[in-house]
Amino acid sequence: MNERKIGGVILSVQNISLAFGGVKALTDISFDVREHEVRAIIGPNGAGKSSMLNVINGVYRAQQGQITYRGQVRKDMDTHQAAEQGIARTFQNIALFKGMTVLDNVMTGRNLKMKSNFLMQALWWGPAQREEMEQRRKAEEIIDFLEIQRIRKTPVSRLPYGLQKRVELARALAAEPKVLLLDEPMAGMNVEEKQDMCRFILSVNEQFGTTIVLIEHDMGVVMDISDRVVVLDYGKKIGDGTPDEVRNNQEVIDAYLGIAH
Amino acid sequence: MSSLQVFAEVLIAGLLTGIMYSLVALGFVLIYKASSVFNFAQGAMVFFAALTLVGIIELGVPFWLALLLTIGVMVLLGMGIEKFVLRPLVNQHEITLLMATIGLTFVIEGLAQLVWGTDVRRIDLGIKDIPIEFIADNTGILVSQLDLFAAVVAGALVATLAVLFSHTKVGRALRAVADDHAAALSVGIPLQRIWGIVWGVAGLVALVAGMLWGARSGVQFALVFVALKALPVLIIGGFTSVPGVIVAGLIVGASEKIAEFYVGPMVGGGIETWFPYVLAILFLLVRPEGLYGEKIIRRV
Amino acid sequence: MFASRALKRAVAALVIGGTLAAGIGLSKEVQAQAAAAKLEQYFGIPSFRVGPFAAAGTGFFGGIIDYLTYINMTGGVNGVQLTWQECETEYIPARGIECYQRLLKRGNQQMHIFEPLSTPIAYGVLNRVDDDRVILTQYGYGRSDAADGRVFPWVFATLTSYWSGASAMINWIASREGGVANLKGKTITHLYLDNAYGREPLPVFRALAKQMGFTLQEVPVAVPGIEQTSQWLQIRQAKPDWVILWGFGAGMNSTAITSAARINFPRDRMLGIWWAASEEDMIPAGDAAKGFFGVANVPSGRQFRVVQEIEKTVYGANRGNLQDPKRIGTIYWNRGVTAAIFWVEAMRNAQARYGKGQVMNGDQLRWGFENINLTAVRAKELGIEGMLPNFRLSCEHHEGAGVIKVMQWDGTRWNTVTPDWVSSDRKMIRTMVEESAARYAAEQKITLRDCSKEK
Amino acid sequence: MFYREAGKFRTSYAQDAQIFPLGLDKVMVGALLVFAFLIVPNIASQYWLIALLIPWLIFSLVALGQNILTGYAGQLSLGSAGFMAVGAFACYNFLLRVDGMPFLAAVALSGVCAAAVGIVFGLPSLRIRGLYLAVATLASQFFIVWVLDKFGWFKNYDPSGVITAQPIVILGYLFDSAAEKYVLVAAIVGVLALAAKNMVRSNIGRSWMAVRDMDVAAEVIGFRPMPVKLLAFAISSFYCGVAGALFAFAYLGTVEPSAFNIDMSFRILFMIIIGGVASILGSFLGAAFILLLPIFLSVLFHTVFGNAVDASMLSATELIVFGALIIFFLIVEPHGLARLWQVTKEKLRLWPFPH
Repeated sequence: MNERKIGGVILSVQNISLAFGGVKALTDISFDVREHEVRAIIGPNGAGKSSMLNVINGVYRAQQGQITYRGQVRKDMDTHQAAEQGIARTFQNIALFKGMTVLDNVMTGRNLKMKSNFLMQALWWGPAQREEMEQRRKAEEIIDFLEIQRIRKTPVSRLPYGLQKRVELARALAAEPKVLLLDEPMAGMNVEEKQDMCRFILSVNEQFGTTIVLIEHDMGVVMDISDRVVVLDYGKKIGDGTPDEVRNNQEVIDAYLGIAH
Repeated sequence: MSSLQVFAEVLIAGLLTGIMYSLVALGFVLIYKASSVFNFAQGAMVFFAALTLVGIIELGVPFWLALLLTIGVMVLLGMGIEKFVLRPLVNQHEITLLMATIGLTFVIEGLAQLVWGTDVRRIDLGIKDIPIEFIADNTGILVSQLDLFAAVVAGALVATLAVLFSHTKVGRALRAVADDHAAALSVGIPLQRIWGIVWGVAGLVALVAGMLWGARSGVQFALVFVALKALPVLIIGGFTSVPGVIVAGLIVGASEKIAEFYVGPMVGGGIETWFPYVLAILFLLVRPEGLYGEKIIRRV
Repeated sequence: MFASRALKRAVAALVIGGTLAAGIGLSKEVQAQAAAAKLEQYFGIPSFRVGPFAAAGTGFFGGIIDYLTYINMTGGVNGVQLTWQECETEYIPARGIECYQRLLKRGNQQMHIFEPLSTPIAYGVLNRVDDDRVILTQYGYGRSDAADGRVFPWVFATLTSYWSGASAMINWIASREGGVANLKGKTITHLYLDNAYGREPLPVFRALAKQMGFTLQEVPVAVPGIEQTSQWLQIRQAKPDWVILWGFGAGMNSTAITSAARINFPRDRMLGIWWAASEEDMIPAGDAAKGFFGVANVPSGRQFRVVQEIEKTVYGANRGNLQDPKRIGTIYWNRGVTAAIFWVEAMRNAQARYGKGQVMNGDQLRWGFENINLTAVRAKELGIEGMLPNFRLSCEHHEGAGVIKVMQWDGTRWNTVTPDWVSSDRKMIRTMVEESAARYAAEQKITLRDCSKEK
Repeated sequence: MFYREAGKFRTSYAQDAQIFPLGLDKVMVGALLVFAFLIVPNIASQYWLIALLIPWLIFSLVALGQNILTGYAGQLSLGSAGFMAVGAFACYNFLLRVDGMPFLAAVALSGVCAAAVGIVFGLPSLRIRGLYLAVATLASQFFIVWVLDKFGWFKNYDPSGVITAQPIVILGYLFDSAAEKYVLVAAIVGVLALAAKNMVRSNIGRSWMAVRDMDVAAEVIGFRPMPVKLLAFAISSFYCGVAGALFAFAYLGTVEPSAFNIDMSFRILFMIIIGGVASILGSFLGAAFILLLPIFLSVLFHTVFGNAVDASMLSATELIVFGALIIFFLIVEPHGLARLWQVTKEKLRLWPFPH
């Protein structure tokens, strides 16, 4: 495997504030993500972690602040732009396409690479067919990589939780993202599943050099695999730095031990 | 007649008609609220109820007794439907349940015509469908006795239902069921008994609607079409809200009459068919969940 | 659990398979039986006995079947027995066409006359009857311009067509007002079901309004017409002298009458087309219907000899088709009886020319139809005096007398108020018919039938 | 025993993506085509062609359209009959007003017209979901029929307010007999069914299903809900439009706008639910069930009880049995007839060794 080196800042959020009605989800959050690194966002429940990801790829629109992605400064992201610019993600509670097979789910990850129009597809026209097969090959690479060949043709709704999580990862990877947002990829998994998932995340990061931003509860995992960690609590940033720095940060300790604010 | 009087008359007529729509829509709401089934057969139930009532009366049974008997029949029908059609389909997709009620429509329509034949009958509630002199003399506006009566009945019905649902054990249980089936079950609410009751009540509502519509335009197959009139009311009012249905009925009734009366003649008339639906669309674009429907919050 | 599901599936498969197999198989078998039969004239009867118009269907087709039975019980047509097959259309075009095709052949027997009592279904078969050589009788409905036998050789309007009806209605109203002159300045409302049927008479009404100088208010009612509040508010504003009700189905018609009562519009200022003038249309409206005028192409009542004989012979022998014998002599039933009378009459004519006691084919029956000549004498023989007007059909003229009677509802029954038939403006209507038919022929590239070559 | 995947290895993704992977399937499909296009037209009676096969094919086509929209793209719609009406009247007017307009071109164009109308009435779907959308789409149903009914131009000012389909002529050949019309309809339906199959196994099909199953995720992965939904409406309406044109030209002949009534729209929806949502085959099975079963019931009942039982009671009983059968099948297989078929096929692959 190629020796990965952390590059410059690829994504940074500045003074992001987000509120639903009166409820403040995020207040004045700023942090950056460097190319090729594994960046973790941690924090107690309701700290606003998922909201943060949703702001990054445009599912939510922040009221204040700005997002700089690959040098481009934006008031807020547009979901589709995000996808086109190479931001992919998985969801906290699995958001697979239940009615479709594993293969089709992964294939959807390739949709932005498909150029043929619906008429050509309807006629199964040469180019359209060749394109379909081309993308199918790419999809199969990912499937092999994540070791889910066996279940290729299975409808995802029939899969166990752990596998579904993996399929969702596959779908995200199929888009060949620059930045991969993982929302609690290991939630509700047993130890073996977690180990597999860690392995996959790391090798994605190493082999494809994909920048990874992940939310995780399991401190052990976070500290093991991430290069830098942001800590959120009640929608505010209370810590940012290497795992060790964060581990020794008093505020963080308080937050996790639940000292009253 | 001054243009103001004319408008008042159109408006009142519209509002009163609207109540008649609400009455039909009410049946849909009860069932949808409890079991999230869109009961396509509601129209057929209205037809069946009215036909059964007059049928029994024709056998020489006094009105009140016939009424009681019919109530019994409708409640049984409702509970029977729940037991034999919907229970085996519990937890199926919404659209499957819808289809089941469509099958039901054929069965009920067939049954009604098999048992009572296809002769057109009339039902006499003792209230004439003619203007009330008092109002006519003083305001020059014509208001039908029957319409007023219907409005009162509908109002009373809704009020009673509201009270029942808010102050009785069954009612609380129903609201729990409406909120979350699983949760309701987990706290030991007899889901299926509740559904049975709701279908029974829906049958009752169908009977009332059938009587009032029947008194207006005869007891006959065309009664199944009144269901169509209830649909725009439903989407505006929201499939799950009893008060919503009443308000929406008023909105639809009034607006469609005003539209037909003032705009219709300019475009060749007959716009009543689609106007309520267009209105509903415009309305939904502003409030996708309807007037009183629960707000849909979609998180990821 | 799974086993049981599988089992259920198997059952399901069986059920449907069985239905289909049995369906086909049995129909074949029965056809075979029928084929064996001798000297029978076969008729197809596409009835509708369920759905919104069931009341009309049961009455009308009941009448047809009762008359056919009556003929059979009285020796048939020169010894030829009549036989028939029924088929439920539910008034749905697709079902109607299926019935047409199903009834077309039974064993070696052919259907030569088709009477669906439904404009949509008639349209559905209009383009087929030429090839199948089937007579489409359109008994009081359908395309008015089909009266031109040169363009529509296989379509008849043996009763008054809509256009003639419309013209006759205005004539009657004029007579009530004391002469056409008095129509000037009057307002007549055309309250119609908002579809092709309701719009059919508009050309006539508009022409007459221009010609006679009355104002025509056109008020459409949305299908199915069980809600007419706003329409009647409009009528109340216009204060018309007459309201012509052009509705179909007891739902719309009774609603129109009750709605009239709601605004105190006098019912004896309303005149309903024959589809809005049956007992079934009045009953639901109760007292509100008292005084309502209705057009009859065939009047109601049991006073006609043929009706009494059917009651005696057929129902006496308990072979009647009506579930409720009380409906004998009602509008729809009487209309059905007369419809069948024309079938039989055409058969007699055809047999007279092509061979007594023979089974007639389509062309022969059509000749029979085109040579129907209902004289006073003939009417007396048939026991239908006053039930049908005197008229004759021909190759060019496929429409009946184009006359109507007017009845008034007294709360329980219809009473004819015009002892004589009210006539329509034949010349004007015929011109319109021929214009319209010509346009149709041009559009469809139909070469006109040359009637001078036939006799 | 013979219906096996075992031993048939696929060496390319193209092979794997075939519609009929198994050799036996191919043979059967081939046989089916021969049967449908060579044998049926020659042996089938007028009755079978005109009364059963042609309407069945046409409604299968509409059901396909409905299934694309409702089954695959998840947009519950009740406007299909309306779009059929657009197709029928468009086709009539193209042939009437454009000299030398080829029939097939007219049919295609009428599909395009329907598609355009479909897009307009699809707009609410961008904001409205589920039953609410279904009821909202009724607006299109009523509005379209109203417009066609109201303005004489669409009917070339026919006094009876109907259109009469012009004769079908393709390359100078007149499609007049039932058999000819059947072949024409079957060909068009066949082609469009294949096209539908291709679409649902391509990216566009996945985009529909993605939006249906989890629209937010679909957006995040790069699908744009708006074009995806509107395209579904357009294509679905195109199918309805073409079917409408065939309905008028190859089946009814003379049509009034109100022939495309709400009842028809409902029946079309019934077809895909009973046949199988999101299934091409299901569209055909469903059409057969809703359209043909009542006919078979009535044939059956009339032949069994004939004149013994009062006809009115017979008709009513047919209704009851039909409704009961619908319920019965839903209870047995809530996912429609197509699933029944699929299950039997899977069984067949294992047969005779179920485990």
